[in-house]
Amino acid sequence: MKPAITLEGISKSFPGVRALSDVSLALYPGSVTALIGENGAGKSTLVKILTGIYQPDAGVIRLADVETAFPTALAAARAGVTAIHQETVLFDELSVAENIFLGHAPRNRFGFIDWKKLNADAAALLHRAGADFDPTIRLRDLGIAKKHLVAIARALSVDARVVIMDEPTAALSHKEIHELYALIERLKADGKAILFISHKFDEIFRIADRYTVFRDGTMVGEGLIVDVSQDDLVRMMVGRAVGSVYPKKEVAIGEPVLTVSGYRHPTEFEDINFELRRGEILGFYGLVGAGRSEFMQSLIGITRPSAGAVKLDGQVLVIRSPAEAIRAGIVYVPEERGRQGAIIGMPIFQNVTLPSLSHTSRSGFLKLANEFALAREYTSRLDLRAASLDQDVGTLSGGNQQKVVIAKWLATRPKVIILDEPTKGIDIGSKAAVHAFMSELAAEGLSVIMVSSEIPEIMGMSDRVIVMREGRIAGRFGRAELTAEKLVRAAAGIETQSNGRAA
Amino acid sequence: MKILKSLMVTAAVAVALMANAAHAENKKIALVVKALGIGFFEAANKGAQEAAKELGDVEVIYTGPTSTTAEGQIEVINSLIAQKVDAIAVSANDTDALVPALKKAMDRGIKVISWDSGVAKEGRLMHLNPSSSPLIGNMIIKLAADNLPEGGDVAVLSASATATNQNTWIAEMKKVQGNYKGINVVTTVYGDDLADKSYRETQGLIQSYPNLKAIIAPTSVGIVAAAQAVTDAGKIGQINVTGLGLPSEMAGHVKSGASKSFAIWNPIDLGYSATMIAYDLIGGAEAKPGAELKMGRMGTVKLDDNNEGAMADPFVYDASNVEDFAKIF
Amino acid sequence: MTDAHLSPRNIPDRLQGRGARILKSWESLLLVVAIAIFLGNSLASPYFLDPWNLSDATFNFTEKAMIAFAMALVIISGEIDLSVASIIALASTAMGYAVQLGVDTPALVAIGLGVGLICGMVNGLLITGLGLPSIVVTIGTMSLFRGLSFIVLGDQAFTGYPESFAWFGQGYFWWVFSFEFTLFVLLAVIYGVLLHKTNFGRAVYAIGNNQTAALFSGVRVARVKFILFLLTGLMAGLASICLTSRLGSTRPSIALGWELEVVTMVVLGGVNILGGSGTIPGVVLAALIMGMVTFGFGLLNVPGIVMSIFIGLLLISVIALPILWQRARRRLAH
Amino acid sequence: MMAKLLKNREILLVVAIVALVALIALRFPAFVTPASFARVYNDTSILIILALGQMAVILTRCIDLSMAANLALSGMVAAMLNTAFPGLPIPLVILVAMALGCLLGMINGTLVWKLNIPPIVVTLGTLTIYRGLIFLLTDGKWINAHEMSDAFKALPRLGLAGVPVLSWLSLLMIALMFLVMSRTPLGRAFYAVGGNPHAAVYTGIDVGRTRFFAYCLSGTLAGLSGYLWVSRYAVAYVDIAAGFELDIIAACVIGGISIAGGIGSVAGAVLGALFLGVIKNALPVINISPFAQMAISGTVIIIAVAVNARAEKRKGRVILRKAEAV
Repeated sequence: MKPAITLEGISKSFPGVRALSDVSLALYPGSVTALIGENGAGKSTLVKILTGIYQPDAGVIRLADVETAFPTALAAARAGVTAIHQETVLFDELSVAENIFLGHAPRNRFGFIDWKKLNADAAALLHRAGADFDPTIRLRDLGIAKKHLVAIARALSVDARVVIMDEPTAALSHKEIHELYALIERLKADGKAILFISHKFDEIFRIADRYTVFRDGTMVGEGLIVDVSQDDLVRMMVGRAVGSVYPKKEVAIGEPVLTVSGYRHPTEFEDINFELRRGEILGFYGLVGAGRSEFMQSLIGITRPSAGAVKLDGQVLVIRSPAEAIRAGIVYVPEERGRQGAIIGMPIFQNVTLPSLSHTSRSGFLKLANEFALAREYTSRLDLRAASLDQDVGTLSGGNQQKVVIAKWLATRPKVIILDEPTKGIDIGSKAAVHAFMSELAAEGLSVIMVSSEIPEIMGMSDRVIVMREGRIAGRFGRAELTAEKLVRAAAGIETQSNGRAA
Repeated sequence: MKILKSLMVTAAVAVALMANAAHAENKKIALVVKALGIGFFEAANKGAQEAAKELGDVEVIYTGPTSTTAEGQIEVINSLIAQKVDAIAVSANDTDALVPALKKAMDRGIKVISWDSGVAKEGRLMHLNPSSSPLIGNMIIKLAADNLPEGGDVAVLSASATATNQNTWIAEMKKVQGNYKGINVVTTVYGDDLADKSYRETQGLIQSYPNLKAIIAPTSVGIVAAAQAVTDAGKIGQINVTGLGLPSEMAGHVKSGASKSFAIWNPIDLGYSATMIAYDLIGGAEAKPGAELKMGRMGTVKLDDNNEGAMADPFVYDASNVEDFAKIF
Repeated sequence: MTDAHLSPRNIPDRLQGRGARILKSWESLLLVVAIAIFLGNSLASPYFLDPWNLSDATFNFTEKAMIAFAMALVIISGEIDLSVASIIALASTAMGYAVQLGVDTPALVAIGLGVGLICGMVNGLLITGLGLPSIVVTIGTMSLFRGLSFIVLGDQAFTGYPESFAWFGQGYFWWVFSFEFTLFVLLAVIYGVLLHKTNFGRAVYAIGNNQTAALFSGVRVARVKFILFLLTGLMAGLASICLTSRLGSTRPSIALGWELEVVTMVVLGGVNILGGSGTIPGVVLAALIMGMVTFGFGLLNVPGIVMSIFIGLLLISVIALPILWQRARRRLAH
Repeated sequence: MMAKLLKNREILLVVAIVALVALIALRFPAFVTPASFARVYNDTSILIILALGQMAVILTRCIDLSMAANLALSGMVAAMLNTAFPGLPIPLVILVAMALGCLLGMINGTLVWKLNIPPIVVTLGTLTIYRGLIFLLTDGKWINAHEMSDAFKALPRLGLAGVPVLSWLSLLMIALMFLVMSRTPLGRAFYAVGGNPHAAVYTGIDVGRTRFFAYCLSGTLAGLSGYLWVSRYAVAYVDIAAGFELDIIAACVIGGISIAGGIGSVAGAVLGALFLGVIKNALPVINISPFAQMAISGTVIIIAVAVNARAEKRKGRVILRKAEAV
């Protein structure tokens, strides 16, 4: 079989960084190729080269044996290479149809956009993607899952030969992921070549036909999925065998530290009751959009609950802002690192000390020496890799940024730490460091709430698990009785439960 | 460091280009106007230069802000003080706001007079009115009344509400209003000496007062804009625009009939006289009530109790003579 | 992105020494520009190097600079306040009104500062309370505040300020050092310490770089921003006292167009208009540069508008030149 | 139904304008005549044209503070051209003004596109530079009515079917802009670039170049307005339309164009400008002191922002099923 597209000897450098060196890749029609690699391995750079956003420094792109180049994103799209990105890269203010056809709208004979044809074509494409809704409505009125379908319809609109899916399931629920699998099968049947990027091995083994592994900007292995095991792939990715991934220590669980009762919000959650004990790691599992983050954010005063009470160490607390939560000893490490966590543009040490300034300063005046000391203490405990403490956080890799973000909140010496998807989007090495540290914290008597959508992480790290569904608590499980099937049943609701396999 | 070097060079060259050698032995008289570029003041500058030539040892610095603000004039005056000019003759944008700066000038030995638009008494040695205010006040309403034998509604379009001279003239006009039977002054609006604003204000007048017969605009900017607005509204013949204007700017409107007549004093003479008076003061003449100061070919001016003096009577222009004067100013 | 090769557990505090950091900073570039202009002025006009003349020249920028300090903080926090000049007008109008009622100097000062604070509070409430974008809100309050002055004053002026009030704009603290210039120096120090040496200043930077993350980190974003708008209001009130005292009269058109000059001063001082970075020394230097350019050109009787071209070019070129320079260097390196 | 209608910014604005006119009519019925409306529209025409240009720029998350200065410079050059060569056909003069406006817009656009300087800084700088250039060009001298040729002054006033050419021109610009915004890829790119610049890149849209074109458009319209302004008021000098840039932005804000980019419409810009125009024209008529005008437009701007912000406010995710049903 001839490849639909091949990349040969592709190299790309940025000032100070060699992102890709001499990389080759072939994508075959009617086949799904999984692209695997740690963060920073060069996957995103490759996608950007394939879609014409970056130009390679060296190497050739062949489209069905013809050497070609993609000087612009439009050129790549015209050549039939299209991508569905990690974040939905769409336009809230434009209509569904326009989102699908932006950049290549049908024109009438005067060269003006032909709205009638545009809407009709869009409806047809949506139908193909398995979505039948009105293409004239504005995108902002759609939910996240439907937006994703629009993105897929957009990919179909360019009559693609090559479809790139960059972590397409990251924002999807269990049910939607299965719909996506069905769509991928259909695309395969249509003879499209698919490049599938994912961190989730179960997913890769479920739908991919071939694999390519990247490490540090080079290609380290490729072949057919049927020929490899999960361990092989992990070894190729990290360049070494990974032992026990979840270093959970057994810890004596102490007295209740945090008690939440009757928490409710008009639209986001209700009936949230639980208690958290000293030294405990409490997992919060649920599908994306189950209301876990929303609840956690109300706990630290970002949004206000309409009813409910919190007791910390037996004292009733009223928390109106994160500042008050931090003072009380409850900290929240948010899910969106770039938007809510790290302050890009400020040095590492200032990021770390921001919530603890009242401790490092004297009567409102900064004490830089204290700040450096505090920052050094916590960044070294988390094994941060950086050139200096006054380096801009934005120059660090995702995993190291996450370490800075966690260090920031730990430096406040909290009683309760809430970690929202603490390992999302970071490489395996950093993941292990975060997990080890979490376990160490619990052993020191800190109480941890860990919000996660990854079943292995939940099962590997939690002493107890609370499952949320549609804003309510849908199940509680102790470590002993925990199974993946129970989690999925509770998270998905019994009636929509499939075969109990973890997604 | 290359950028820095080039920046430095650029700055130095730019500054050096602006420099021109000043003759230290000459007397420096600064003619500060409300804003640069206004035809009336350009004409006054002509007169000042004429006076300088006549006197021989005088250098006239013609300057002013680019828009009619008091703050701009203060900056200009501060830099004139720093240059140690011998005299400042100013047409003020604001009666009061310039006083502190001008006082400082006088403290440093600079002779300060105001002309055209005056400053408060404590901020100057004397003030030269282009003409006596009562005469002007009477003149502008007379121009309107002469063309309205049966009387009717008349509106005033002034410059900025803060302009001293305008307010004085309008006040004087209202004093003698009773002498003109049937003339009914309905309102005063302000065009800020901006052509577009004056135009819009005139439009508002035409709208609000359907029986309006005449618009009095004692400002050279306002009278042109008002005439234009009247022309555009198709009201030529119904509304007569009059007041104070420059022949060169008004010739077309007189021809079209939008303005039957208007008045002005000669701005060239005004600039000439102000320069001459300043020179006289530098020479040691004292400005006090009753004193007579020399104005070269314009004769002398006698100061009243407020240390003010008037130059000459305004002169009326109409279709018979406007073309001839349009060539001059 | 390749930070993995760096050795762990031994991260130095800083990579560059203090000297290198200062040398590479925006402020040193500005300092060179300032010195160049100073030298250029001295060469171009014999009147420039005169203590009294230089002292007079400071009035060109001191009032604007007072506001610029507070404005710098607002802009670093990612907001902007375009209503400052109108606050000057309204505060001046209020003081003028009070003078007509026979109020004495200390009360006038209190009124000026109070009106400034109230205006700042209105801005702050609209922006932090209702969550509206500051650029539009302050375009609105810009018209509103000055509009109120126009309603009160119309074509009138308030004059007759007491003799003692004149000291703020015309008095000298010591020798050639005017009250205004002394205040400018004092405020430069206060704002420098506030921005660079306190927790509050750190919070301002954090908000400007990433408002959401700052909120999550326990920074009281709304409160800090509210205080910043109060401060600009207060500074505008202070500038109003100085300017009113210097002019000895109040018109509704007082300080017209100053908002853009203040913003220019701040941006020229190296403050990122998008928020997140900038320093007070930079703003001080920018104020001196603008003051010297105005004065130097004035001495040569160059009209003010020509100097504004110069400032406009300076504004764009000081930002554009480093970018072009870097590009040229990169091209040469290839 | 009513609630949905009220959510629509443009309809809300129409309602507000009608209410305003009704209020004025109570005190001055003569304001509500076709002739009076035509006059108000004609008087607002230039503001409308400028607001259309500003809209394009604001849609792409930029701002053009130099529009009024551009207008003044282009207008001055048109006037100088006319005085120097009175025989030059007026359409040619207009073309020169528009070309110059476009060139000045291109300078803004290039600085924003190629050097990545924040738009507010660029246009703050060029605002003073462009105005300064007029001074350098003219030494601050005015060009007055009598120096301009009659044809130069007559064009905007010329009646066509009882409506002045000025009004016709603004109607033409509205129609053209409507076509550009809704029926051309460029118009849609303005929305995309402002709505989500990051995503626009993936769509194959060059963000910088789109912004550049937005500035060209605003510059060209400013150039056209320059001629119209100068010929209508029959005067050209350094300070014409000084401070008008804020009126233009105010018109856009009132018209519901989001300063954060990506949201707004031609109808909004036109209605926003008309709203200001009605206020400006009505105040002298209903005998409210013209001094109150500034305070009123300030208040209107603040109200408009508050109303628009409410409409734009993102609601939190609806997670609870029972809440979704409500």
